[in-house]
Amino acid sequence: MIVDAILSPEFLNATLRATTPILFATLAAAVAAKCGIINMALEGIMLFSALFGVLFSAMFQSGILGLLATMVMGGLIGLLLAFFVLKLKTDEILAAIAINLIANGATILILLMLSGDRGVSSSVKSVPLPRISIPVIENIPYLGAVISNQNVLTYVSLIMVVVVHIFLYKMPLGLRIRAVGENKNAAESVGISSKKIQYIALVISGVLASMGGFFLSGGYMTYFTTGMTAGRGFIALAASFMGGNTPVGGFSVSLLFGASSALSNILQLGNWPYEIIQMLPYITTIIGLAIYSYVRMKKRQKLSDRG
Amino acid sequence: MSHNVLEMKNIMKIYPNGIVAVEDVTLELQKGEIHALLGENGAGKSTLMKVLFGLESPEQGQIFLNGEEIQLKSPLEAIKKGIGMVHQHFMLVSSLTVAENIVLGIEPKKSIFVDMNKAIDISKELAKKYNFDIDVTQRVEELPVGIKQKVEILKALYRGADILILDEPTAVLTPQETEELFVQLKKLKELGHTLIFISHKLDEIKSICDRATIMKSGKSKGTYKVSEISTNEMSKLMVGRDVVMTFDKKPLSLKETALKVRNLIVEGTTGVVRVDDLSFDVKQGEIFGIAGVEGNGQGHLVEALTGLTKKYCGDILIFDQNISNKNINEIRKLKVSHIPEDRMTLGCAANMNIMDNLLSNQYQSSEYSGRFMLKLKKIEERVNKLIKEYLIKCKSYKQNVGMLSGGNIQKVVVAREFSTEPKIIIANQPTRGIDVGAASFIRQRIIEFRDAGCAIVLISADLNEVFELSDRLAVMYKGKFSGVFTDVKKLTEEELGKYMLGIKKDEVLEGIIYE
Amino acid sequence: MNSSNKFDILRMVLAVGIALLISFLIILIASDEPLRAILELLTGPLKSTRSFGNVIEKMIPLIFTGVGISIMFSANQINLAGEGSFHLGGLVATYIALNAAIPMGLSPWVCVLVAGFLGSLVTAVPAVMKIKTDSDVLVSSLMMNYIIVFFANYVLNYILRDPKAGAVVSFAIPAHIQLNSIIPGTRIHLGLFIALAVAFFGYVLLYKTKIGYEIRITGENMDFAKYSGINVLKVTLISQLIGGFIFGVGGGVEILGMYSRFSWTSSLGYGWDAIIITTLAKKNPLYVPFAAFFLAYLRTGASKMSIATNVPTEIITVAQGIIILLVVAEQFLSKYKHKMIAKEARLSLSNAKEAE
Amino acid sequence: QSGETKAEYNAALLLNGNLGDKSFFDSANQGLEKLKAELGADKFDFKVEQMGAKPEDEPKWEPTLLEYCDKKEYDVIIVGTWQMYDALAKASKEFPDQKFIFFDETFDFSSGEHKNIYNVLYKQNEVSFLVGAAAALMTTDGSLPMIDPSDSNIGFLGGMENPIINDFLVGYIQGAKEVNPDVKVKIAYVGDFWDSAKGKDLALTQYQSGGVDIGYNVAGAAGLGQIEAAADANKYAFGVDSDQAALLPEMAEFIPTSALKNVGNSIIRAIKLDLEGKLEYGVAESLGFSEGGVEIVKDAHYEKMVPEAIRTQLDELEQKIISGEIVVDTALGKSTEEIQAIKDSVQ
Ligand SMILES: Nc1ncnc2c1ncn2[C@@H]1O[C@H](COP(=O)(O)OP(=O)(O)OP(=O)(O)O)[C@@H](O)[C@H]1O
Ligand SMILES: Nc1ncnc2c1ncn2[C@@H]1O[C@H](COP(=O)(O)OP(=O)(O)OP(=O)(O)O)[C@@H](O)[C@H]1O
Ligand SMILES: [Mg+2]
Ligand SMILES: [Mg+2]
Repeated sequence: MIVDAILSPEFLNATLRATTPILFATLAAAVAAKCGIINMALEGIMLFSALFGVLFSAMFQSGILGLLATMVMGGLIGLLLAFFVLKLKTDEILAAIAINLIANGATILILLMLSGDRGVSSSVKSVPLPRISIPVIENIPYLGAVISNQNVLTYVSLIMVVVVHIFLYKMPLGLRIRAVGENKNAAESVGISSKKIQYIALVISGVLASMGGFFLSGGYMTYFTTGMTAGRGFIALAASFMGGNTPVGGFSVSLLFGASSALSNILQLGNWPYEIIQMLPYITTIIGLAIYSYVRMKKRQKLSDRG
Repeated sequence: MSHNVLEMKNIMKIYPNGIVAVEDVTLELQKGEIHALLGENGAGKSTLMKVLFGLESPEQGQIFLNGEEIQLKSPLEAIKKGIGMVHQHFMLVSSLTVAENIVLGIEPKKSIFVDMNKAIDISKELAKKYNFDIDVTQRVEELPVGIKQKVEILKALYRGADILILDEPTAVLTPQETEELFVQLKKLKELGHTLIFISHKLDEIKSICDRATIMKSGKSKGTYKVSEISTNEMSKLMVGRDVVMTFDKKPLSLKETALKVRNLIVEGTTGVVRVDDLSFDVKQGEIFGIAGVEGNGQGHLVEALTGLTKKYCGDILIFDQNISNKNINEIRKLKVSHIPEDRMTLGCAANMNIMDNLLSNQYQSSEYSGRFMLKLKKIEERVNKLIKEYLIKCKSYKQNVGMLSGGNIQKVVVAREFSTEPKIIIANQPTRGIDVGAASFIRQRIIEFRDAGCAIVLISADLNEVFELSDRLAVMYKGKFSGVFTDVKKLTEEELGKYMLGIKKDEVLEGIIYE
Repeated sequence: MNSSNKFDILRMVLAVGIALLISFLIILIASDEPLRAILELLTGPLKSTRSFGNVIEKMIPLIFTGVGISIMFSANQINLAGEGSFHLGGLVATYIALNAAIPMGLSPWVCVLVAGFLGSLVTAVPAVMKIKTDSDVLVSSLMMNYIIVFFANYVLNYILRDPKAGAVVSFAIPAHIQLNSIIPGTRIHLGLFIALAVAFFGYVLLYKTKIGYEIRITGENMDFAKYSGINVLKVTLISQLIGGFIFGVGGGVEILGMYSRFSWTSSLGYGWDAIIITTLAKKNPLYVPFAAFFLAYLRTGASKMSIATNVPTEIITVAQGIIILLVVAEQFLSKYKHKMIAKEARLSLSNAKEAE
Repeated sequence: QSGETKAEYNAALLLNGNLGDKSFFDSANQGLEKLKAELGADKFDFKVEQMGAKPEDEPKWEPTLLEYCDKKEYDVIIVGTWQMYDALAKASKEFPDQKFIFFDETFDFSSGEHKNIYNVLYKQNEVSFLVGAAAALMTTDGSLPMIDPSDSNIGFLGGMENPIINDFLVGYIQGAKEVNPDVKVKIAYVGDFWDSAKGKDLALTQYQSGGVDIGYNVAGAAGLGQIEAAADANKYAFGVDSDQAALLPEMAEFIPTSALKNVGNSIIRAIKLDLEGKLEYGVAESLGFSEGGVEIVKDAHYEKMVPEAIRTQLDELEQKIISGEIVVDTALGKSTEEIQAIKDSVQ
């Protein structure tokens, strides 16, 4: 029965769903990593965005406007991180930890002030983004059930993989981001301001992460609950790292993560110890990380032997 | 008569650490010439060029381009004015392709995208125009250094460089690659570009340059037509000593052989042979000087001797023990001390205090620690003693080393390395970038150790130093010894300059090995 | 004390001040009786023995984690798996307390020691992965924490769980194994002394022993350490083993001191707290108890405030974040630092002249 | 509200969790709100303290409780659940003059002390029995719009494996088997009581891959995920602890009814008795169907959603429980293996 469940289109459908928030954050991590900065504040940015997504969409009574406002806010947090890291020379990890901490406290604080409870924002009447079915694809037997009837943002996240890929690899700014991340001096020797580029990259990273946060409370769920990001920002960091900090690589790893998380849900149908099943995605990540790093290390050694 | 495209007048540059790198230098470039800039290591050549490329702002002086005064605050401005620079160290993004590196920052666009095809076409055309044989779609990390050098040049040319600065472009090239580069530089000249060419190799300068400006200790020694000056005269101007300091040295008294090197071959990270089949001996009681222009393999030799690299073949014996399987700690236990070339990266931990920095090679000795604990009282005594003995200027040993001046940091390093009763000292550029007082203090110490029977290998690009200190002197050129002199006093500067610059080379090296 | 140290302290005080000021502003907006709230925040913990006891008992786990992370950070190893070590330490201490027959007086000590050893295994995983496969320690240690929590849940549910209890908790830990309260009317337990001893031990280790010296030198400049003949791989591994050990002991002590049953079913966040502490303590274990006291005081004050008024405690979480941001911002007030140094230099110059 | 208490009778509700779960704690809070509205703020007032449910919040539960006792401002302090037991026992001993209401867990009065605690319990297994029966009946009823009658799979989403949650489960399984011995129950646990996204994922998996078309959530805030999942998948989900169909009107069409533990009502009742000086402290009361401690919501919405035949059958079952003809099994005191056996019986 479990095998049936895994082969069913619903499994892939669930996989895509679980992948979406991680994917956004993974893309965010990749853009930041490409400019040479580890953005560990993704978790905090997503958490803020999950809350503000609800608040903004309730304020505008529009999911789209809510999303746009949230993206602006995500960009602002990215800017804040950049300001501390680039201008005030704060250690990027510690700055991110501080932002995450502030997100933890501030989201509860704001929720409490607005709705009187610490747990859920369901008293705020927000407008989530809808799920949509795609006319033609919907009717293709298997594929239709996998791809169709997902949330708008799931499609957006898939499109974003392409967009970020094109951005990083086909557009001038992306080229500069990659150059700065790899060799600051080289970039500066041709007159590029590396700081400016890093500022821009972190803002973009913040915007992408905020879309992941918005999805949690305004797409997948229809309200905010405290701590609802549940470590997805950190997982995304791992996914991006394992994907070689490329959008496509990051996508495949987040898909793997989404799949193992969907699988852990399916395995619960089989009445197995759920604690062990819940470990699956993390064990997958840690083993994957070891293998990936090992291969990369060997490759580097070879390169320096030969080169 | 051709007119001056560029004039740098009375340029002075003082670094924040107080070093006067360039002192009142004037440089005039004529249109379409290849202008050599030569001088010893540390003469200020790179600094002068960085000023010209807008990377460093001068304390004083003016720059005129085609007779008009210009201000260069950033590389971007220099690029806009048609000045390009190929740096002493590569400035390339390895994972990008050649074409991407070339267009970086001023990419050709198709709507909002980089027009990659156009970038490739441009790069190809550029390469073709200047006769460079490069596959522009390859990633830079896959290229040999010779090609990388060419990419650097293309980068500058793409930015419309009329004046192209080449800071030691041949330092990393093989003779064939150098030949090829020269063909292309000549072509550039034909096309009307003006080139500044920095090199330590006089034959190179002879073969392609029109005029040469010689620098020495931050000052200009004049500009000469290359055809009217002999290599001997050039090398004399370059290396001529300014102050002759003399040190009291006891007569040489050699003891056992401390260091025995046989057929040593060391490869660099890029796979190029850096030390090429060297054999030599050093005995206790002598200073074995190794002179040479930087980048001729001295660094790699030191790495092998001190255990920092194990990528070598041949034998290194320290008191008859082969060290190929010994780690750094075990080598140090054989009483080997090492003054590293770069005090900030290898020689100290800038954010730790003087005591911690003076301790790193001694904390394991039973005098200063037990099984687990450090004997802090004893250590403190020792540290205070060393601070006094080596005249380290500081408030107390609790001060972080990074807060000290360069000379005092070097004294900390030297004090540490000399305080372990070493039997062998590998001193690599022990007085680089520090003031005269501190330098002569350190040199005096080195002599005291020699007199006390220590074997010393002194690697230095500073001719004053090797002349004054060495009992025996070898000159390193392209990974080999080009000459060995057992009677240093008889050696003239011109002679040494010729060996250093590869003008002269001895096939048979007498006195390098003790039988 | 030189000017730079003086400046660092000044900057820390200012950072804390600014963070509190921002919190006060929020309180001013959020509360209809802001003055009472602020007063309660600042003096609440002092109002009774029990309140002050709350500060001290909160401080205990913070000391352990602060010291543990300080040792790892001193070697420049950003290993965050201490969180997992702490969690596992609590689990293991409970397991031993419930299952092993150990002589009476020894029991808590044995529990805590074994907790430490297993705790060091947790931080060792990312450390060994780094050495063997060059995996990023930050990423692997974060993943490790999740695995430990689920593992602990499994053990709790299938091995330690008391079916008669109305929640997912272990059987009750026998009273003689628990760490007793040492001050009547409070829950301050024996763990306080262990914690202070660990802080002192950490200080001695880092600043008075050979391995501590190696740890610091490796953390400050790994190339210099290598050049000096130090086996840096060994040193980084040891620092993480010791760090994990202390986290593990901390988890054990916390369970035996503050809980009567193991009930941790999700991450407790002590790993993050540890980073606040080590930032405030500048990685020096000797300052860790002070930083821990500060944080514990602030948090106790916050909960007093929320009980007395309707101002939520989360304000203090936000303040903590701001404190970290400002304390670690190198350029924060750097202009002032420059001036201070210049002034001092001029002063010493004129002094020197006078002396002549 | 202010820290100074002004009303004639003041209560403090200390939650070892947070408001907003739309179930258990909200129900207690609503009871007090209702009472305040009924009696007026000058007669009755209360303060709610949300102490948080995460493990790191745990060490502050006891100090907070003691702190409230210390203040001596509250006529009664209300706490609930097993996790507050030890702290309450300590507080009641240390402050013999302070009155407490303790809900949803048995307090052991055998020592003769603790004469200041009134203990109220709910028979969640009884109400779950009825829900289980309803689910098993509905899942094979082809007349319902969102049901696939060909199989008889029903779902259960728990927050965590703990005795109270299992008590719900045991009653649910027994009720389902009572009306359909072949019923299959898909069981999943979120792992906590707040990750509603995870709850939704699990429930969606049950609905979409497990053949479940009707579920029951007992997972606090995380359980809201099951209701969302039902709405997404066009399936049914029973609510719990509060009338979730009424609380979530936009999703009401997927919630046939909710199982209620009338925490709020029981507190109202207790405080009213106390106001009259008639509340007996030092005893425990267990409230089942007959005492109004538990119920399923039977309003117009329920009648619309659940076919009459099924409703009739449920009423009969309820009567049998009240009369004692049916004894509903309880998970309290059962070992993990025994619980597992019960679960295995419906796989
Ligand atoms: N960034 C810097 N900060 C401080 N001092 C510097 C810096 N760069 C160079 N110097 C010092 O300035 C002096 C001149 O250095 P410069 O690099 O210009 O010499 P160079 O002639 O290019 O030598 P080489 O032939 O070795 O490249 C040296 O003493 C050097 O140590
Ligand atoms: N980063 C720093 N922060 C604070 N003070 C510093 C710093 N670097 C240097 N100093 C102080 O500034 C003074 C001058 O330093 P500098 O390196 O310019 O010395 P110097 O004149 O070049 O001496 P030397 O020839 O020994 O290198 C020294 O007294 C030193 O203590
Ligand atoms: Mg140079
Ligand atoms: Mg200096």
